[in-house]
Amino acid sequence: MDLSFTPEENAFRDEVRTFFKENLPQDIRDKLVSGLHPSKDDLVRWTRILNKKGWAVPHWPVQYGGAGWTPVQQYIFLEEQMLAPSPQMLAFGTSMVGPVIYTFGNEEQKKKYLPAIANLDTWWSQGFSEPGAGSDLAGLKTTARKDGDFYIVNGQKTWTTLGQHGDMIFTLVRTDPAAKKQQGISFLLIDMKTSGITVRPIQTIDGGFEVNEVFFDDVRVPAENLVGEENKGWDYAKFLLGNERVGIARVGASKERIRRLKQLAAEERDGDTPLIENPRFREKLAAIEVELKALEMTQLRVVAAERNREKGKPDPASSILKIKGSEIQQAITELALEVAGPYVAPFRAESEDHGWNEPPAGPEWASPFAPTYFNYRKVSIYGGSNEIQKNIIAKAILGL
Amino acid sequence: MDLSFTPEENAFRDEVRTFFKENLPQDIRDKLVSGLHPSKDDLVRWTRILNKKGWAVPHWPVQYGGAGWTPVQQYIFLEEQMLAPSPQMLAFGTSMVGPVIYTFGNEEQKKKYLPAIANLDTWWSQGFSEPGAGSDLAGLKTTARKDGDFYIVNGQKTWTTLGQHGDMIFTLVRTDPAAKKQQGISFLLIDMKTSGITVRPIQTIDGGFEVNEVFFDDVRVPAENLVGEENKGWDYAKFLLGNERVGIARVGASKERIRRLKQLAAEERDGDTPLIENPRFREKLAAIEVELKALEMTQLRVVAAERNREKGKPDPASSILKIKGSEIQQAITELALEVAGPYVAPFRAESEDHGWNEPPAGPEWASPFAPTYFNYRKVSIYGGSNEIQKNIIAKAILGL
Amino acid sequence: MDFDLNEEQRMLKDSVDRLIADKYDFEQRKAYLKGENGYSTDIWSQFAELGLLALPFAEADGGFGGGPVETMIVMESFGRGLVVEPYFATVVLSGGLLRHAASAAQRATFVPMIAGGEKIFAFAHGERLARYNLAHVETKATKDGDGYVLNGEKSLVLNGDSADFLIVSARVSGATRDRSGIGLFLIDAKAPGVTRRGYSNQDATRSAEVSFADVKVEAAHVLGQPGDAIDAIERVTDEAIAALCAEAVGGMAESHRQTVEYLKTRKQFGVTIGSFQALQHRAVEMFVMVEQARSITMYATMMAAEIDARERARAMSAAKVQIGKSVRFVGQQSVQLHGGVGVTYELAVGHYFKRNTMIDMMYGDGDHHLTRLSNMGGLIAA
Amino acid sequence: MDFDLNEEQRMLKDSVDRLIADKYDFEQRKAYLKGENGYSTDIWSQFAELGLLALPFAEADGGFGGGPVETMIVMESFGRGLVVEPYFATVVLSGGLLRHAASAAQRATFVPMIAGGEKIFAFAHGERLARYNLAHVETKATKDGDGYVLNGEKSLVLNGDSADFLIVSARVSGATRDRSGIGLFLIDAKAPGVTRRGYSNQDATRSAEVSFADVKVEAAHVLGQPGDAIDAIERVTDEAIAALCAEAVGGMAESHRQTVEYLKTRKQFGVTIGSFQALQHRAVEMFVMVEQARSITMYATMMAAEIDARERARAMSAAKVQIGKSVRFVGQQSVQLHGGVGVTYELAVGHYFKRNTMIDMMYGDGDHHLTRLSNMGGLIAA
Repeated sequence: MDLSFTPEENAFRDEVRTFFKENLPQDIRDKLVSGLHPSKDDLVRWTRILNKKGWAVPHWPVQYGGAGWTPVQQYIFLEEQMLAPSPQMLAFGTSMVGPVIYTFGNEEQKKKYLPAIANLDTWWSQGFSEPGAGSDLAGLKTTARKDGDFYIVNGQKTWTTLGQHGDMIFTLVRTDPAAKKQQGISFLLIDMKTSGITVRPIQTIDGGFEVNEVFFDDVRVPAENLVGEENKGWDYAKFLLGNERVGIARVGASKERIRRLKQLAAEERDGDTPLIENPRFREKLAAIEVELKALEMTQLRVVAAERNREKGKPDPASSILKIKGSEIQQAITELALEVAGPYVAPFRAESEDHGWNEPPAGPEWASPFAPTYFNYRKVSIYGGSNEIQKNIIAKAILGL
Repeated sequence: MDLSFTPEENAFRDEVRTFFKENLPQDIRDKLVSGLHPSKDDLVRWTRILNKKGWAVPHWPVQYGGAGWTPVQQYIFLEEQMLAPSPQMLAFGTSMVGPVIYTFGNEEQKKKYLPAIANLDTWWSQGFSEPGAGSDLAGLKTTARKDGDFYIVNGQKTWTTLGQHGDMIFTLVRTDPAAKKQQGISFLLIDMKTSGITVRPIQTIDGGFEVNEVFFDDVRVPAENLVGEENKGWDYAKFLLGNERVGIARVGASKERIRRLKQLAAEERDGDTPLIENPRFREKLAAIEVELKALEMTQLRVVAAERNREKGKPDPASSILKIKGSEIQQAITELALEVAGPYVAPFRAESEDHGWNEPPAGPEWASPFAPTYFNYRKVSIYGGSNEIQKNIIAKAILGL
Repeated sequence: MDFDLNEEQRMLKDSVDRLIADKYDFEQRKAYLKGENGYSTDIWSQFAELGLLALPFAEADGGFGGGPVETMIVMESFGRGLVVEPYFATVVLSGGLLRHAASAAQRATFVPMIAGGEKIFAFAHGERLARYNLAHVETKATKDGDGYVLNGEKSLVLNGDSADFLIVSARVSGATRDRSGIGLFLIDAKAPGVTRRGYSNQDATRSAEVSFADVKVEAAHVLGQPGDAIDAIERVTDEAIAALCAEAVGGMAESHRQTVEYLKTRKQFGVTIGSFQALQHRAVEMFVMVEQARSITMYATMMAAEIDARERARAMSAAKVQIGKSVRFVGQQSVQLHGGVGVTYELAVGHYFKRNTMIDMMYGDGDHHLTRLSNMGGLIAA
Repeated sequence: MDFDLNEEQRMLKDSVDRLIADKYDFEQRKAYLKGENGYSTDIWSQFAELGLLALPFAEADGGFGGGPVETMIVMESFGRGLVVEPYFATVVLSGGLLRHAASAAQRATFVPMIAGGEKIFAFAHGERLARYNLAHVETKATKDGDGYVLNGEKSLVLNGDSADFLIVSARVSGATRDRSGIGLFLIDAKAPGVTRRGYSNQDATRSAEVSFADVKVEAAHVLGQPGDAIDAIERVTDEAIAALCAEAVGGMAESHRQTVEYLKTRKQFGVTIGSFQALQHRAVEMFVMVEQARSITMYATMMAAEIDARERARAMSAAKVQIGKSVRFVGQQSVQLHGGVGVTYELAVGHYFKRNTMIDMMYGDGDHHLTRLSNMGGLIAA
């Protein structure tokens, strides 16, 4: 048992940190520090810089463009990405459909899709959730009826994050309506420019538009876009959902947010007194820092156990990462309200180009704080709500 | 809507307060201030002082010795009792079996038992819970078989508080083993000196002995000791359990404990600094005070609504009083640990006569703090655990 | 001690509740938000007709002589409706200043304008570094003949963009946070030298940044004795806190009701999600939070008329602590129990969550008041 | 970065775990508590045989050269067994002082006494008004020829009643809470002038109040340079905190395990209570608390060997904050989920609750350390 990083691991961290320092465009970094969302163009620019370096999909197998890193190295890379802070790679391609394609797809699919994911030539969206299904994912109703060399898709998907930019969407569709719930589902890749597809934005409580509804009305999808076998889609979906482990706690991102809040609290004054001198505020920060340190160690335990674990089998401990990670992220957004104080109130729409039309009321940095607090309620809901996570732990770990 | 006490109500409060000041024996008061338990003799002495004044069972109907007070007056009396602090009347007689007897008992029973309750000539115990039943009270197994003019009782009761002093015990017993769960139960009064009864103390985690197991082995009970009708005992039990409303939040007792903690925290020093000057400690106290103030208002709302409510029908809002009241009581015992600091550790058995054999390690007042913290875990368990209370509210108020 | 409403209060409650039920559902409200100043002048007229705008003023001033209980009744109903009309700025804040700081002659001039629904008033008090310190006033009032001249900047002035009149706090003497030396000045919002920049808030209310460059105030429009205004400002703020608590309770109760309703209808895994015990208990914990908030609001309401400023302050801090705790829990859990749809703009629960979050942050959030209360020695004497 | 135990660590863990499983169940423990000094000398000998008493000492001193990870392994197992033998006082505290403050000659004399299980040591440091300030030393050490004379009172001396030797902190110069001016003095517990009054603690461990009246210390028994002891005291305390965290994790994990077991077997309303979702989720929340405590304990263990005292202190405060939170929740809920029987003396969960409560209160509870950590700037630099 050796709980410190090896010299090699520390050297690797330095290498990554230096690369980020030298190559991450300053305008993108500034935007993320301010708590704003990177634009599509920002993501494309940064992904291509990383891809040139060979770091766009480091966790993939080497033959498909992976970096051949250990789990600890992958963890360090992810952590540094959040600390920079740099945008994270578009997960729908790199962590979701990519691994499904290289694991279950055919050679043609691999050749066609994988390089385009790594270079973000293709923007992938996720078409899993449906209205009325929620955490009961397998209750999906979208159908795909075989018609010669095509599937005819009808139905509706929802919560499609950033679907407005989507080139392709990977979907779960019901190909055998007679089969039981989890059976009869297939995994289908659909070009979003196909006729019959309508994308409608859903406005969220923060006023933003990051999720969408996607409607399918007699959409003709080439049969070659089926991944793996027909009616085996649920297995691929489980594989996909179990894949997201290490990043889910977002420890690095929370560290970066705390650092930022401390900086702002040292600058922002209550009369003549910097906010950071308020002991109660400092203690609330420290309480979150402790939780976060414990979570970081929990995460490292999961990462270190990776090599002893059966490939593709999700670690139930990842549910802890989800629960605590989301609680901490939300607690930080709540504390941010306190830094802004009365200046949480003014609302400023975050427009496409991240500029604003009118001068701010109060400090400019305060504007995203309330919207982020509102918006981040989602993190304990999506990807299986925290209540579902508790059900999973109760069953899988405690045997209740 | 007039949210302040009337002048008459305030005058009544003064009268009660003055009486307590002038008549509560100082040794009893001191014991309660120190967080120690009153002895049997203390309770008897104090009850008889009150009974002489006509205040031992003020909430009873006037013809049985009640004081004819309004619900608000009863509330004020109870509050002053806790603030004094004085011992509370032994609930098993005055609030439990007493009301059952004057509501459902026959004239002979009323004459025989009620005056003896008011004067604490008879010490009553409660025989409801059984091992293995817990919150599922109706799952009781103790049987009473009719044999001429007697019932033959066999079985076991548990959690009989202060049963070691008991002269009489009121019990729920199964008189019809064939009937469904809640039916076939009778309400039987049993003399604890009858042969076949064994009382065995249960030691609690604080080291004390306030609860007991009571074993019944072919105990012969005169049939005249049956209250009301045979097999209707469950109705009387529900009436009894629904009776305990106003006192359950123990707002006055919590106020008195906070006052005491503030006093001690002003005296106890950390080096040269009184503990009360620690801002974090003060804020934790204030947070509890706010909860308690809200609970006090909630309680007053319940008291004021009393007159609009059907007699004997429990107010579901009393579940709020139970939940919040117990949370607050427990939070205060937790904060008391902080006042004692390292001096929570030494253990001193609270002996029968409340004296100790050896000199204290550290401040004498600190000794009961840890035991009380441990012991008070019971307040969210007994009388229907807080989980059960939540089930009740979910069903009765929210309709879930 | 009597928690029942009397006959007039019952009638008031019935009429406000009916107005909100009939005219202020979530869809109707969307239309009102598109009004010129972000609210409906038609609804404002109906408030006037119902007498709501005259409610807290003395009968001698043309009002109905309502007290904190009457304001509580109105604000709780407004909370359920997510009312965006400038009642709080005009009637509670500005009206309160007129009641506590203005002369009879001034009241005779201005109260009817409010009571009749003709004019909107706003209280221009907050400043950039004030945070929650009510004595933080840098804006200067300089003697100028019989009157004064104002110079400075006010921030986060609620309904400052649509107000016809502004009551401005300004310093006639002393340093920025001195309690003495503050005056109150009533000006026409379109007076020369006044610049306003309006904007939306998170909760669909509107505010303005307002600056004053040599703005003249005539002697007749100086409220009270310049220099002594802090007492009136604190008193009005305490009344305002009690009113906001009531609004928060209305919003929470409705958000909770809608959430319980959702639990009863929404199905997942083949059953209504309200059958899951963990969610039932959550709904109960929300209920307890709402009821505790309601209780402390009654306490704040009772104490809003208290003359002893320190006792009043303790009560208001206590109320803000409980309200802060309650709105966070109830708001967050209303969204959580709705799942994905809870985060969408189309559902009301998100809007209750936002409005109540803003109420929590007004005049200091719960933790701010916890510190303040503990520094005043708490509620219970040792 | 490697969380797996190496071969020796695995063997250590196996042997300690086996000893606890075989010899230290809840019933056996009851008998040990009746031993002369409140523990079993037989078990103590078995600790010696297993090498546990020699574990943290350098091989040169006759030890096994174990570090914080080895201590963590032992203490976690002891936590599961609710071990009452004076390992913490003798090996962790006194042994730590010998390691960090004693000369080679002193170590040669005293380490074998500990390692062989022959002598019990206690650290007499706390005083009545010290609370959690390690520099609070009023007890005086006055120069007397080559040696010193001790006068003063020590309080809450863990295992001070049964100890053969006491290591006493005493002031050679400066005021009561000065960091400099403290020395460490090793004395025979039965030396003339030493008075001890032993008593039980809430968790069945024992302590003593100890007073010193002109107690002579020979020069050879002065540890280190008198006046500089605070660094060693802090270092040993930090190691002690890491050890206690591990003990708490062992106790919590076992308390949680027994509670989950109870949920699976106890029936109410015709079903096992573990089928109620609210209780399932509670059990999960306890699990998360245990795992977070385990994680922070690993962090504290890693940092226990850190030389930079300030960084080490941050880590220990962080650990105490998390442990405090976790032990309260896990202890309280273990009792709550057991219902009535959870409050009885006969069940183990109550005893885990009590022991872990005492661990929380040792060296400052979670809130004390939260303030301390926040005053040190927290864990993350701005």
